[in-house]
Amino acid sequence: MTPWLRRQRALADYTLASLARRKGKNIALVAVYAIVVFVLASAMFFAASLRFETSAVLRDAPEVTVQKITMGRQDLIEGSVAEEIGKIRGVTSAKPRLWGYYYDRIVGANYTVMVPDDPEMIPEPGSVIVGEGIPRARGFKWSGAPLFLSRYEGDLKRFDVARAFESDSALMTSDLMLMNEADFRDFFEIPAGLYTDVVATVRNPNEVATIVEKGSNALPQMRFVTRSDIERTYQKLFDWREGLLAALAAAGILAFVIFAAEKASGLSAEEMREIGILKAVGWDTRDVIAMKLWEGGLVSLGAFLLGTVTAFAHVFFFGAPLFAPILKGWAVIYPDFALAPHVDGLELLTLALLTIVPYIAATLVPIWRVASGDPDAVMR
Amino acid sequence: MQARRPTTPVFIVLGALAALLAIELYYTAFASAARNTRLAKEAGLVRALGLTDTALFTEARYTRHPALADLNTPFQDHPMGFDHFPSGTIVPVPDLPGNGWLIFEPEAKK
Amino acid sequence: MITLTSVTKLYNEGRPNEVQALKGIDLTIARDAITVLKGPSGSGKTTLLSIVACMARPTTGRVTLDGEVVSGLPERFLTELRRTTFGFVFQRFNLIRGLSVIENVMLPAAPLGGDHAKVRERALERLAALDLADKAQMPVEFLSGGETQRAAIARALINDAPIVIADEPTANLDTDLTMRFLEIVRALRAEGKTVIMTSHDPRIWDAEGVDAVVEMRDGAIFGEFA
Amino acid sequence: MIFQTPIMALLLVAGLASLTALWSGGFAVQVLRRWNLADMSRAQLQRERATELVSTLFAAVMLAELAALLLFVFNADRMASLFVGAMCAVGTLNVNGYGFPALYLKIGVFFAATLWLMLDRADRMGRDYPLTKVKYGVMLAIVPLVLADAGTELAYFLNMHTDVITSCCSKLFTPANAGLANEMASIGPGMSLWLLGFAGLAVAVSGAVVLWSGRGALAYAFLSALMFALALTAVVSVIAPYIYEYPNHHCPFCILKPEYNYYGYALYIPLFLGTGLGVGAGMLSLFRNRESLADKLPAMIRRQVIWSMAGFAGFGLATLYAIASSNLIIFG
Repeated sequence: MTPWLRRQRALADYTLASLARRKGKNIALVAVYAIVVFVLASAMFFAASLRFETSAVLRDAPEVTVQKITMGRQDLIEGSVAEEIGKIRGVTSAKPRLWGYYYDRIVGANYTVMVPDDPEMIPEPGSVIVGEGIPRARGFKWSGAPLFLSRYEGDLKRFDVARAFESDSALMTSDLMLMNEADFRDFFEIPAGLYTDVVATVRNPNEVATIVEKGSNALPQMRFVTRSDIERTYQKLFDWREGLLAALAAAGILAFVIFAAEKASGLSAEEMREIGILKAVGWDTRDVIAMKLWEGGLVSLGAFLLGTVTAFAHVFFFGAPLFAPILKGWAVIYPDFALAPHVDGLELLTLALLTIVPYIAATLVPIWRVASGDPDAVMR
Repeated sequence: MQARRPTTPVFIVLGALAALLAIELYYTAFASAARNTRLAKEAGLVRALGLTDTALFTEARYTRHPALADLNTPFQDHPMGFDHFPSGTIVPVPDLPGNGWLIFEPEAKK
Repeated sequence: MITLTSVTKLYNEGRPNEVQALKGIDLTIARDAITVLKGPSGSGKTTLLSIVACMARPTTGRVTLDGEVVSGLPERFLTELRRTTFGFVFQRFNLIRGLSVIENVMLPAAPLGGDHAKVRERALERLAALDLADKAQMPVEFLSGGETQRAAIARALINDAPIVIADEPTANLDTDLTMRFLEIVRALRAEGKTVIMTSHDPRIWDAEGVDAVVEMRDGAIFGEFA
Repeated sequence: MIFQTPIMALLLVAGLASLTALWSGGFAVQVLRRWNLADMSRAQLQRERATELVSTLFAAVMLAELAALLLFVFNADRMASLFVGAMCAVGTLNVNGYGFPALYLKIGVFFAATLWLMLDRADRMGRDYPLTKVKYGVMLAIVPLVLADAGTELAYFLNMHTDVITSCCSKLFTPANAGLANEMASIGPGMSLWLLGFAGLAVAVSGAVVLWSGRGALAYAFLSALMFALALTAVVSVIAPYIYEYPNHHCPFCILKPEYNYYGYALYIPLFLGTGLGVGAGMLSLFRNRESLADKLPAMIRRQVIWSMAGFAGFGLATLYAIASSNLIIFG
């Protein structure tokens, strides 16, 4: 070890020996700060994981979605629009989609009802394919129980559950209910030839902007939503939720930092005398500053590590039970899936900066003020 | 006689915490294989069905399909339903006067 | 050799409560000797001691230590000089409560970055020489008066400083302990160390082995006796 | 304004650095006007003690700025998906006119703080504070840099509009676009490698001269700076394409991503280290004649030159490895 390292270790030794005199209080201090870090880290990990999941999954979503907007609201779209869009150069396919929402009054949940395009997914007439959330919401005890849906008072329509999606796709399919087209039109009373919207796939993703431009010129009453719009929306959305919790945690950090600054500047007479003794026996101002920085460094580093490690376990091993209500909202059907752990240097660096920097910054000036006392003060 | 230095246990604890963090990060890398198969499967469904949004927040159309919701429509599902994204999902529609009805509860229900 | 040339020291300069603690001191303190500064309290002994020991800078005047001018040095270099050249035994001993004896003894060595095991060994040797080896792990507040003083002496010696400074070392000690202290001082002297003390205790001035006594009054030197 | 946690962290660091800079600037003015070592007064003693605070603060600012620099690039990379057309950090930095200036200022602040700390270290070695006035004069030049950094960064984040279509690295670093970045990319790969090789050789020779004779540190500093510029050019024009194994991908930021095994760090860290220490050695050699430093400064300069050469050597090795292990063949 170099003398520099040995000096640092000796200074840390002193700091710890002196902290150990009020062990309970100091451990409580680290623990409280760790809780603040934990809140922040949990929010960041949760949001980062969701961001990662959605952007990975939606990479294969249709490039362009076309909606018809009437009086500012989305309206049913004619099937002919699909043909027109299909004619734009660079569009490989354009298909009209039928989908909508069904509000289940019995459990107060919203289902997304959809007509699949893929022949393998189209259920038999009178039966449906459902996501894992629907039987769960309805409290089905056995598989194969029929699903009764009512559109208005006194109405009841029976569907057989052909199969349910596995829960490992729950993130996308939890509230999904697939019907065949005839059942759908009958159930929602949609006239033939009208659809919900149109999706288009594009040969070269770089051409999306041009296609959207051409399309909006040809069909001015349509709204074009691109896949990158969707991805952007999701990034922002999770940023928003993360930011909400981060703002709360920031308030916590601020309170803590004020407390730390107060603690560092309002040293007791006893502590002042000790620092005077240290200076008298040959410690330099710099040594005292370094010693006190060790105190702040150990407290904030300990809190950072403790908070981060427990937040990781909380979010990825236990499913974030403490913050789920805020992050999930009040959804009746929340997809039942394990968050895939996803942590990168960005998050860790942000966390470290947000927890260690303010603590050190708040204590530096008071530390220096204490450290620059007169060494001969203890003799007077 | 070799006495214990105060830094020894503290550095050991910090080292252990750092090691735990490293293990967790390693676990992230380790778990990514299973995650990738799941994500590939989900991505396949997305392709097959032409899905555009996740089922994370299903309470209203502007949350289930935030990317496709109308841009300028207040009271989409309920007069008390906040139309803006995060508030709408965090504050539920009040239970009164009646869930799913607009203010007036149907006679039959009384 | 430590020489002081027309050294003055002001406290609270420029303020209404300004005090002139030293008024033009000219003094030479020999190395390899035991020097005692005597005088009533408030006579400026402690201030003089703190200037000699590089703890404070004089307001005016020159201080040299073995030929090198130290009075103009920045505080950082004074500190560096101080911790390698001087060992301190304070009036109230100033051990840090809550730490063990050995931790206290090792304190002055911390900023030097020496090897911990070796410093510790040295500390234990010093404590053993002062009959404190068995109390090394004890918190300092459980020591008796004499033991506290010996712990403070061990701390003063940890960096092997050639000059030992003691400020009123026997103020709170009975005759037995004072005699014991004088024995330790003579032993240090035999080791080749220079000892500078302040005292208003006749048992110290008159003790055998004391080479020089400097009497101070009101911030000035009243007389020097060999 | 985008409400994001990393942005909060970056603004926090920038704000604290500005506060530090403002206070230190005020103190620097006081030092330049009143510093007098012969003065034994309490005010002078307190100024001496305050220099300890300034040194500590600047060391803290340098560390925080280093972390912030990393975070800034990381975050720009992550936010790329928020902007139409942006695929990596370059796109995000191009969202408005403040992005790249903010990055350059951040790098500038980091280097300035590093050089200042070297001055500080040299100053502490002399018993008469030989460089204090120089040090605080330089500080007055650094203060506006720190403030400008915080200002541009704030402007950058406040003026982010996610609907702006930005250009990305594929467009910026192609010969089709005019500008410095394009100049860098369009220098022939062979040419830029030769230049880099020559610069490396010159640095090695000049370093050897410094180590052998103790002179010529200033020349070494100039060569280090030149090496830095040429190395960045080489990264854009040759090294990055080798790492991507794709001849038209020149982006200097994407190599920092996990997809490329964080290879960029192996290039940039030694390069920054070598440049900072090399330029610092030249700066210190300006003061070698100060009496109180005459016995210590040459050793410090020598040490810095050794470490600086080691840094450049590390960069060179990383470059060679990138080229050797790549499947891309540019020269065939």
